[in-house]
Amino acid sequence: MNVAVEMDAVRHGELLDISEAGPAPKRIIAGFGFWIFLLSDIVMFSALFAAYAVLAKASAGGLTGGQLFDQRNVAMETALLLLSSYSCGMMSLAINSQRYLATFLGAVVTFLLGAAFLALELNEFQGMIALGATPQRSAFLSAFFALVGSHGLHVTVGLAWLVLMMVQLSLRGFQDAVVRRLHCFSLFWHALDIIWVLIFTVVYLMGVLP
Amino acid sequence: MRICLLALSLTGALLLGGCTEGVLDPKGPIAFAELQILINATGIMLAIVIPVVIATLGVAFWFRASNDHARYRPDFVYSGRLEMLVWSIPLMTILLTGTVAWIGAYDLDPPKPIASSTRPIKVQAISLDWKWLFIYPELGVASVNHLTIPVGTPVSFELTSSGVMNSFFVPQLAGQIYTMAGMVTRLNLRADYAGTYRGLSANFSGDGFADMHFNVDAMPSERFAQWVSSTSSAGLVLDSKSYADLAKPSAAVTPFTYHSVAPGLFDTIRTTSMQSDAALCRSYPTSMRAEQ
Amino acid sequence: MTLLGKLDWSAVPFDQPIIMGTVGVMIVVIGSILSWVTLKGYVPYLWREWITSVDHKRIGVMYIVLALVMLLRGFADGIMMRTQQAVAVGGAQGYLPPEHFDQIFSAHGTIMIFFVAMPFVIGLMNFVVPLQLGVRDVAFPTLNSISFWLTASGVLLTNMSLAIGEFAKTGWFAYPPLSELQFSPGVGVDYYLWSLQISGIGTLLSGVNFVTTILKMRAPGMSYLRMPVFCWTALASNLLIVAAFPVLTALFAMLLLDRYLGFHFFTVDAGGNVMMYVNLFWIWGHPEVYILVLPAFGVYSEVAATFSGKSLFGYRSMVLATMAICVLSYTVWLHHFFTMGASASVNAFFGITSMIIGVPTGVKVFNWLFTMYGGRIRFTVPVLWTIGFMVTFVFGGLTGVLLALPAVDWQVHNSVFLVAHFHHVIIPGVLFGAIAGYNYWFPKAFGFKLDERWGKAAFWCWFVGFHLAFMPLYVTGLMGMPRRLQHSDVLAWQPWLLVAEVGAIVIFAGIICQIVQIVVSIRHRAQLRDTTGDPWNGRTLEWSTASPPPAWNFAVLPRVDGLDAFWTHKQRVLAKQELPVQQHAYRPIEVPKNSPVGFVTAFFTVVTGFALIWHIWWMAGFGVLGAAVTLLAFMFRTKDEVEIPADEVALFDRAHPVEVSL
Amino acid sequence: MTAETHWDVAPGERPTIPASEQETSSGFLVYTIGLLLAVILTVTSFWVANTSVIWAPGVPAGLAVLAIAQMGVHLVFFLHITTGPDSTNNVLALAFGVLIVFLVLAGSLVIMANLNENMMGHSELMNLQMPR
Repeated sequence: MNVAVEMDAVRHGELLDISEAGPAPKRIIAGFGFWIFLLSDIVMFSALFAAYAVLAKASAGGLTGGQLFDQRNVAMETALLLLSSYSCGMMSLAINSQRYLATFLGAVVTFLLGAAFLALELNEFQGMIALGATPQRSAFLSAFFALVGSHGLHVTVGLAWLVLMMVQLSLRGFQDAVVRRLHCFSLFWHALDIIWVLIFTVVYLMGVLP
Repeated sequence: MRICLLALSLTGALLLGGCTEGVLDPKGPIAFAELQILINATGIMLAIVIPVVIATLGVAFWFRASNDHARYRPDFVYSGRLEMLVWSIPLMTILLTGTVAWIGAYDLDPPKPIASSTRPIKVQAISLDWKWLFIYPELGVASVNHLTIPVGTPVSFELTSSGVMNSFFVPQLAGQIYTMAGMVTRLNLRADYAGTYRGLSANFSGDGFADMHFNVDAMPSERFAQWVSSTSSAGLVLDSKSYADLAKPSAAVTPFTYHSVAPGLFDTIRTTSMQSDAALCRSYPTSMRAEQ
Repeated sequence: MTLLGKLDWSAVPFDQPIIMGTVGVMIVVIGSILSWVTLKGYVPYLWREWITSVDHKRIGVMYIVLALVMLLRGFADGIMMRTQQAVAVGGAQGYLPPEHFDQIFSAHGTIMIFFVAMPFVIGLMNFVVPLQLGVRDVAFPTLNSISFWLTASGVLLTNMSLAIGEFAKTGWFAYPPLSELQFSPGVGVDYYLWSLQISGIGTLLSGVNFVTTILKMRAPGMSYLRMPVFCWTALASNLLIVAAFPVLTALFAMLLLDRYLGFHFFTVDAGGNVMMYVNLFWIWGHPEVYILVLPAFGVYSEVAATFSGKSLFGYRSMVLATMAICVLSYTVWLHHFFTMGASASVNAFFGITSMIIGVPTGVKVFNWLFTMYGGRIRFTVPVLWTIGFMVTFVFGGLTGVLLALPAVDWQVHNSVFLVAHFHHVIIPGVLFGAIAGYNYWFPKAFGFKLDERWGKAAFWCWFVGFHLAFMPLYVTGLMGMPRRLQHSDVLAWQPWLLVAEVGAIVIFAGIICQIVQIVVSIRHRAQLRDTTGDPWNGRTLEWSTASPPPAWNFAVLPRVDGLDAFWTHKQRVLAKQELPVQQHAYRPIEVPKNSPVGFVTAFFTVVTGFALIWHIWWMAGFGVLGAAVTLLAFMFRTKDEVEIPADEVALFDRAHPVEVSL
Repeated sequence: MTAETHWDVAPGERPTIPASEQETSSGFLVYTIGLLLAVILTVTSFWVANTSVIWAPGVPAGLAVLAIAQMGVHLVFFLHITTGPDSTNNVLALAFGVLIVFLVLAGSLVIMANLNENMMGHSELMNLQMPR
């Protein structure tokens, strides 16, 4: 004889341990998923860092880091990115309390600072290329442009994303999906700052040590 | 059934090993030690693996659902003692083989010179597309696709590549080592018996790879001295110009020799390969399809 | 001319009868399938129910179909290689010239790893994990669809290389400098790099998706130590995907920069470092082995427990072993290049870490053994594959420990001994597991079982064929035969190679049996029908819903209060000998809405990849723009979910009671 | 499924959930402290790299420590990763990521240094032996 079985349903309102509480709300799932994605992105950067560290001395008779890097420029880039991280934090606070104007202000400041960073970086690249220090010149320069360039690429993507989010925000307001994406954006932006800390330490500061 | 198969292939291997070349028929101390380690480790592992296989088949057979004599014990899902056992058996095995790995890695390290009363003979090996060049820097001769060495004398190799990565391998004498452009790897071996052994590239290097093998002639010292003198008396000269000719891709090259070698050629080859594509300046045959 | 970059009619190998024949057959087969589908009017159905589906079960099934199709392609490559090596001995050159043979072994390795093993295990995880966790879908359903279609794009590009241009002639790991522009000026390496880059991104996203799903979405009450072992292995596997695939992405990006923009990462000149490629490749490559094998271990655990009628022996030990393998697998990669000249201390260190992985693996074998001990084993097809795996895999492990000994590795590295070893672990370890899982979960996916007789025949063919095909390679490997040899002059190898050839033919018989099995099963589906939803007397939650499960998986999320949730629940019902009285209060369920975004993005990705391979820059720009617009449109979509009304849920649920025999 | 069962935060969220007004001011404080600390650490990094006060071989170590400290500051003050029980998963994921990054970097550097050292040609070996 066959008997139908049904699993017990959830009894609502039970206090459970966190690991037994059932599926997490969408906000947490999205944030955590993006967190995992960021970690994978950081692992990708670690491969680029490893390549840079291994090839840092392989300048093949071309210009070396000590000859190319301008610390004042790097300090300015660092300051811009750090401040943009701060303004991004201000923006998240504004989002949490759902203040339109403050959110937009934060976004604009973040965008401008990020764009200024990018401009400085491109200017630096251009100067290097003008000196003949192209990525085709040596393995060291290949690794440098790939590493710093992919950080720059991430910043560019971040800026485009920010613009997109402002469009969505003005069209949709503080909808759940929009807030989730803004939240992921701020995670992304702060993570880029962390990678930059490593870049200026490993590439620009350690790279010029004798 | 599968044990039968394995046993069959193993005995087959051993039978054949008696009469064929290869890892199973070592002719020098390094290859001999490596084979011993292989056999010992296999023995250690088989002592665990065979009982496990028998137990698996036995348990599966006895506890088949149709066997009424087997006791059904659905609650047998944990036993601390057994857990201890299942963790410690592999741990012990690995402890043993791990020690062997450690000692073997040091003792048989390819760059490690072989202790011997005779002075080692130096050979510089260069992998080209798709042939081998062997330079005897102290003797001033060189040969292509053929290696001649004296029996009982350690041979100390320096190896590099003209471009693509290859692997220098004489299974009956010693394990293999990669050859890479711009880099120098080192390998030591000794042949204890006269004979002709097969050498080859083990790492795939392009269309002509299948023909990148060569014979190693291990001969008594007197005959080796004879070979050196006859080689150095006639033949071609190996300098940077004739090297450039040799370096052009070609496959299945018949062995030949050079009676004199430009000094420092090996280092030149190693360093020029690092400089630029222009220095290499090689017309590379692309695939037949790409050419059309 | 410049409008089409490097592409012109000479890219099609009209002069190669073998390739043109294959391409012809492929065109006929694909063409007839497409026209049959169109004529029968199935296109809207396929579009609605499969192509745009974001249902994890549908996506899982599509992954597995993809893997099975590519298994045929990969196997064809394999048997061609075996035949070539068996005949091209002595002076003979065989029937495959080097430039064709080189493509075949590169394609064989690439396809088997990336497009058979990966989609197969990812497909199983897709289908099973949310069901076992007792939830309604994965964390990001649309992303899941994108992942699948990106993998399919990679597959498509690889197969296009057959007809247009060529595939890599560098082996499946494409070591530079051979894979650099200087030595491989053709498009083969570009096909390799772009198809793997695209499918690799798909895999990475799928890894992110599953880690999130398993860590953040489980049925109420399912704490970590109540998760089925398959979910644990899936977690470990996906953590490794997240940790390893970015390295591959970065590595291929570097090689692409070298090839396209003249960078010098791995070139011989200008300071490039070839060894860095080898190093980074295996940082990805070794975890990859465990990405594949861990889910298969999970399948074996489920099968062993279910068909022995017992819980898994030493569950906590198994979990510990799984996670230990997950971390350890990231510390052993140097054993792939003991022969590159690292010093003794480094070689010894990595030799020992490699062996240490043998410990948790050994523990698993013992635990499966003790799971069967005291059980009531039903010898179904999945069990045969499991036992076949256990008795074969231990020998593969044995040769693995041999290869972890640097002193032995120097003698057998790059030889067919190595080839025999990794087939010895990957075929029983991964493929047997995947096929066991396919037989085990098939009734859940389609509501009818697979034919047992043909399944058993397939198993025996595979099992015997595998040993015939690979044991001889150990022998020839020890006789000094290197891998990837287009022809050889050593006559002593030939008898063994002929035996291996026979083995490959027996495996082919096994594949035929599997094709017959599926055809016969579909024809006899009425007799094989399973109406209970629980055909095997299962233990985990996937068996507690109907077969095939509805889009929402569970009408009401199950409440878990222990390991083997469904089994304990059934025991309780049986003990009480009473019919369930509980009536659910059904609620409307929101399920993710279908979305063409995955398919459309993948279409543009293929366009981009193809354009980049052939240097057709305008087309690449068009492809990137298309993909970007698609994703943008998706971002502005207003409605992500559709609501299934409570009535419909209740209706389905009452019509499909899960039953248990008293 | 009710609110109190979920002691779980998404990465980047503030772990505690006080009233929103309070949160803004305390959040502002947290970000500002973070910014200050980051500025101090950055300035120190640049100073360490350029000063002659510090024993030269110790400089890279000093820079590395400062970088790690600054990454910690970013994680705690900007990304709000804390050790609280509510963000266990986030921290564990981060720890796994850090482990992998460490293995990739340290492993590659050790292996590549070892290989390069073993495979230098004659000329470079001689250069090393000659007094500089």
